[in-house]
Amino acid sequence: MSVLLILVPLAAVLIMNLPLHKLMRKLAFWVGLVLCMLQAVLIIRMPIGFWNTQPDLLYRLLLFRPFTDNLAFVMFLSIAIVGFVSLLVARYAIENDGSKLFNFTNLLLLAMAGMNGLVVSRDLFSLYVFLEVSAVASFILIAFNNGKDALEGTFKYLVLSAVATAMILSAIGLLMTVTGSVSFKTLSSVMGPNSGNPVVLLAVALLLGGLFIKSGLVPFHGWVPDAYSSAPSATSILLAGIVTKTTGVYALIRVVTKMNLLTHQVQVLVMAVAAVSIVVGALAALGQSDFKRMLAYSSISQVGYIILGLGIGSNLALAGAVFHLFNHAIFKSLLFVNAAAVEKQTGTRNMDILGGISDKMPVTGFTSVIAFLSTAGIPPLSGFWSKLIIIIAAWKAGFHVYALIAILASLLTLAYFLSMQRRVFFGKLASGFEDLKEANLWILVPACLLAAITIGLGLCIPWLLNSFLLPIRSIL
Amino acid sequence: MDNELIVFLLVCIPLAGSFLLPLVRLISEETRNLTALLLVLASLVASLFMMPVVLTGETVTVQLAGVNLFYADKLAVFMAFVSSLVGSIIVLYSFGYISHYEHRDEYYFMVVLFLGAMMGLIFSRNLLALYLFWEITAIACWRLIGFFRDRNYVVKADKAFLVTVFGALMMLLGFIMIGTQTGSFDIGIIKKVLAGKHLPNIAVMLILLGILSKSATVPLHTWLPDAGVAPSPVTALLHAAVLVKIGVYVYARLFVASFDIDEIWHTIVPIIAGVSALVSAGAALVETDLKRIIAYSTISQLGFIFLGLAIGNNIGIVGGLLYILMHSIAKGGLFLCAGIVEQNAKTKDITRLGGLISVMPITAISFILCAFSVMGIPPFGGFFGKYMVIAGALSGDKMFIAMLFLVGAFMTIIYLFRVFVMIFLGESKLSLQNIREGSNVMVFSVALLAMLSVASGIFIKFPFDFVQSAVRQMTGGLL
Amino acid sequence: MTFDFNMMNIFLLALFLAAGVWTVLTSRLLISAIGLAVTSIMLTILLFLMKAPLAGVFELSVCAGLITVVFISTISLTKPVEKSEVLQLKMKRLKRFVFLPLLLFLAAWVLFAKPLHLTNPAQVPVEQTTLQHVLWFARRFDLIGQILIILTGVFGVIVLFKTKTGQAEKQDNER
Amino acid sequence: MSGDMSTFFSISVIFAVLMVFTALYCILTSRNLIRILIGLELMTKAVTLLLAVGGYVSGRMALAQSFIITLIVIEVVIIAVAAGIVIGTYRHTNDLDARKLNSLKG
Repeated sequence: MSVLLILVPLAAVLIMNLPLHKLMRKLAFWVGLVLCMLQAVLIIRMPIGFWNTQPDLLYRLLLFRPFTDNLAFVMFLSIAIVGFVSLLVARYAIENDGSKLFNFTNLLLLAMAGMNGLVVSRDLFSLYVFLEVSAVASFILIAFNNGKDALEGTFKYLVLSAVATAMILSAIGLLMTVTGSVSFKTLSSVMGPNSGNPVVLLAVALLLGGLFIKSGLVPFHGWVPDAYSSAPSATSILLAGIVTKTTGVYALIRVVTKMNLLTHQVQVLVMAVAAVSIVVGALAALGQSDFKRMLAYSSISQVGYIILGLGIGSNLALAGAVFHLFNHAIFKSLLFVNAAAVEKQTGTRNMDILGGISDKMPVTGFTSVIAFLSTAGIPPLSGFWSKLIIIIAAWKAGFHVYALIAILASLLTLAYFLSMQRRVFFGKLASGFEDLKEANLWILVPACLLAAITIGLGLCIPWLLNSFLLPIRSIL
Repeated sequence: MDNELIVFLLVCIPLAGSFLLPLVRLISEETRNLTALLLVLASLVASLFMMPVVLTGETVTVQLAGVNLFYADKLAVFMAFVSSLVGSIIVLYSFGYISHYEHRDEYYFMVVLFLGAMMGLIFSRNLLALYLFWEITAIACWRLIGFFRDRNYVVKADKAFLVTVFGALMMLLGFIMIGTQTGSFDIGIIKKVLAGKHLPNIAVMLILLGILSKSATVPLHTWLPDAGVAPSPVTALLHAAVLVKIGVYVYARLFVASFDIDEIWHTIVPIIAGVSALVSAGAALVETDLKRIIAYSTISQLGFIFLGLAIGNNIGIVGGLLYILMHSIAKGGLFLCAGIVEQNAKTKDITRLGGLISVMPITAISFILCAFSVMGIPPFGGFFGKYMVIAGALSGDKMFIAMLFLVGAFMTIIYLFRVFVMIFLGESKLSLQNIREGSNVMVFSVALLAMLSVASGIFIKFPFDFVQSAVRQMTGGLL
Repeated sequence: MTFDFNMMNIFLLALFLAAGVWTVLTSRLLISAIGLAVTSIMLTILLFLMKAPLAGVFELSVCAGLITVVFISTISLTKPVEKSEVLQLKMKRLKRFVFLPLLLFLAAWVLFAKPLHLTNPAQVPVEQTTLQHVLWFARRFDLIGQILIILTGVFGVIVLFKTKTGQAEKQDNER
Repeated sequence: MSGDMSTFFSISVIFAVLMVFTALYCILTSRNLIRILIGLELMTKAVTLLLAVGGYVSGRMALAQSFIITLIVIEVVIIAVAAGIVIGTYRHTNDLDARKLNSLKG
């Protein structure tokens, strides 16, 4: 049934654009919200068997049997949650001009359909196709307001993304030469005997390189801060929370685990890139004065943790990586929601001007504390557990230096977030903000929702770990 | 009620209740204050309930989701009693002190959360749970130091947070080492797996880094004097009298009661403690800021506690534990007196104060009583603690270290007398007209602590017996 | 026969590359766009030779046709470069030619450092299906993706080409 | 599959790689945004060639053709969106110089 997650948004977009009635355009926002909620609720409520069965009619129509495992569940759920939040923030931040909100909703649904498709794809080429769908949708969403900075950020993203996809496609071409197929199944069985083949090596290098660019890891991270910070608030949430994670990180996890790519050299490469990302992202974040830019660098650093978990490759590490992926979607979205509220209410993102606004915006201030503590890995919030799992896994697998780096980088994370708190929320109220008001419900509801998820997950971890997270690898 | 439930509630009532406080505020200010006090008192009462239970030698383990989460023995109950006692008095005192400032909701929220986390930490049987509560105390501490929102204070709060988190992360790494080596984070299981072997030295070192940073021992002590000058003496008290005991307690729990460590640590830790005691006593001698002096004095006295616990024989451990109790009460009294002085005289520079005994006699007398206890003058409570510690060092044939601490004790006497003389006796440079005694609640709490200091010395038998049986249980290896 | 095929191919590949290099080196944008079209045509012929006629037709009509149109209209919508500027650009570009041989050398080195030939090429059985079958039955999932991306493209054009110059200028003035 | 196929493959890959480097050169040194897009197009051409060769050598031409067709569709959409972005930038700055696109830094 998981193919419905692609078809329903597609159908919704098509129906909404039929020239039926003016009302359709007004309803679009609510349709989008309901679809996001439906996805989240169904994913939580329905068992895995439900998603893997497919009515005969649907199969005859599609000739495609998507597969769904725990990892895909995590992704569907984060896509739904982040999409939901992003829509609410769009309602808040985009001026209430009917056609703009309508376009935003449509593009968001298309991006969601693209990401859902990416999650269920069974072969490398479908992966590429849906990767492009979500990427193109996100280009347009970044450039949504046609602002100068946004266009510039989009262009950089577009160029680097095009280079990345070119690399992925070349890898597909080369792998096809060797194996004649692009499905993960064939590729996984062929990788072993051919691992010394220079063509295969080149293909693997290109594939990893392309996905590194897409994930925004450090040597290839140039586009991340520009795109994140220049995008409209609602898009930043979508982009940082889920688009980069799906198109880059999820694809990387899927490709590496499905194709059994994790040879010793690949492992060394992946872990080195991850460690560098963790440290460089955190250090760069320390020096920022733009709120969103700092969050973008923080994102790079956190993606490093996920990739580190992937690189270690043990069951525990993968569980940690996937959990961190989900957590990151939650707390980074929450931080961007807060950034959106601050930007809209105060009119600036410059942290040097702001100060002490948590007195005037208590909910935003409180939720941002929750989010940053979770990011920095302070218990009992959910971010702590995922980092802990990754670090324990690193230590168990004998990567003591990496474990040390990961732990000490938490301190750096804490340092830049403390500086952010000091400059924006904590401290004395800066002059000029005496009449500041708390943002309205459109933004407080998602903020509280995300904060509740972060706290709740952190408290429920003993139950979650054995029943859900650890089986991830067994299905992969 | 069964004992598991009592222990569980002991931790969870303040921990969960703290989140309700901002909501209770909607009813009225007084309701919130009383609720906060009740939440902390609940812990105190529960730990009193537990006392007869553990005195019979029974231990209680609480399971949650298949994990041994909490564990209560004599040591834990003793610690819980001390912290919740001091904590209750702090909350009572806050009614008077904090009522003129903003962010009162956050204040009560954080104080109760802190005490709840402290209880959780004391009863943790799982290393990860221990780390979890450890960090919650750090969060609460961070918000409390930055309570006044001045840029300076917030920077100091950030500094304290970073230093303690650095230590905690190192400690976590040590826990992970132990956890991966033995396959569990449960203290009991680890102990079984280790079966009398030493912990790896690197793990001990990493955990010690955490403990030293939390207990503000040289060289990781710098955050404590800064936190001490930060706004409210109440928060400062919280840090000096309760927070720093966390490190000491974890040392006792892990390295005395549960695991064996290499013999060499029984020399290294006392030396660190001795250096810490002397250096900070020297700093206390030259400082002129009232609260900084008391903060440095805290660092110095913590050295005594560490010495007692680390010296490696029962006499020392009994002394260390006794001194935890005595120091909490007496140092609490000193800080609260400092708070009264600061709030009414509007300065904490001791060179500008003087002659206050004529306007605030009760505070002055309470101050000197508590100071006697810290100095270790018989028959005050502190004397027995210090005496046992040094006796422990002597019986362990550590003559040199014992001498070091005797010097430290002597310096304590000097700087505390200096403070007393400069504040309460002599001529004032301020006009004494406008300075009055603190509010009734505040003076009452101070007097209560002073009385407790005296009483704990006179009725030394009760805490002594309890501590002695606790030590027998710890070293007997019950867990 | 095979010899001829290979020679033909190599010749065409060389032309393909030459067209690409010309596209990059020419200083006028319009010619550059036409160069791109020529490159596309070369690729089309290559595709025909490799027995991929449908793909070739697509390449010819869409890439050589449609995309060139898009480029040319974009170029004409934006400012034409003036003569003097062209000259200046040419001089600057000449300086940067230093890198090109270096890059080419690097590329050649990468390629010949480890000869890229297939070690065990007889592994895969040749498939016997037609394009229609593959496109419509095996890859229907990709078709959904195509529908999605075309829809996205439509919205992109709606959003990006909306001529709200007034609004855009207003935003600029605010900066 | 014969040895000829193998040579053909090697030669094609060499040309494709050379093409990619040409395109990269174009992207790296160009100051004009449109020229950067042309560079991207050239890169896509090289990739198309690789896909075709992959299908040809492995005897899966039908599969490769369907890939190429999908690729071309995606390519057009991306170029259209990119053109929109370029024109939008031009509306703001009256210029297409990539070096002037530096308001985002840090």
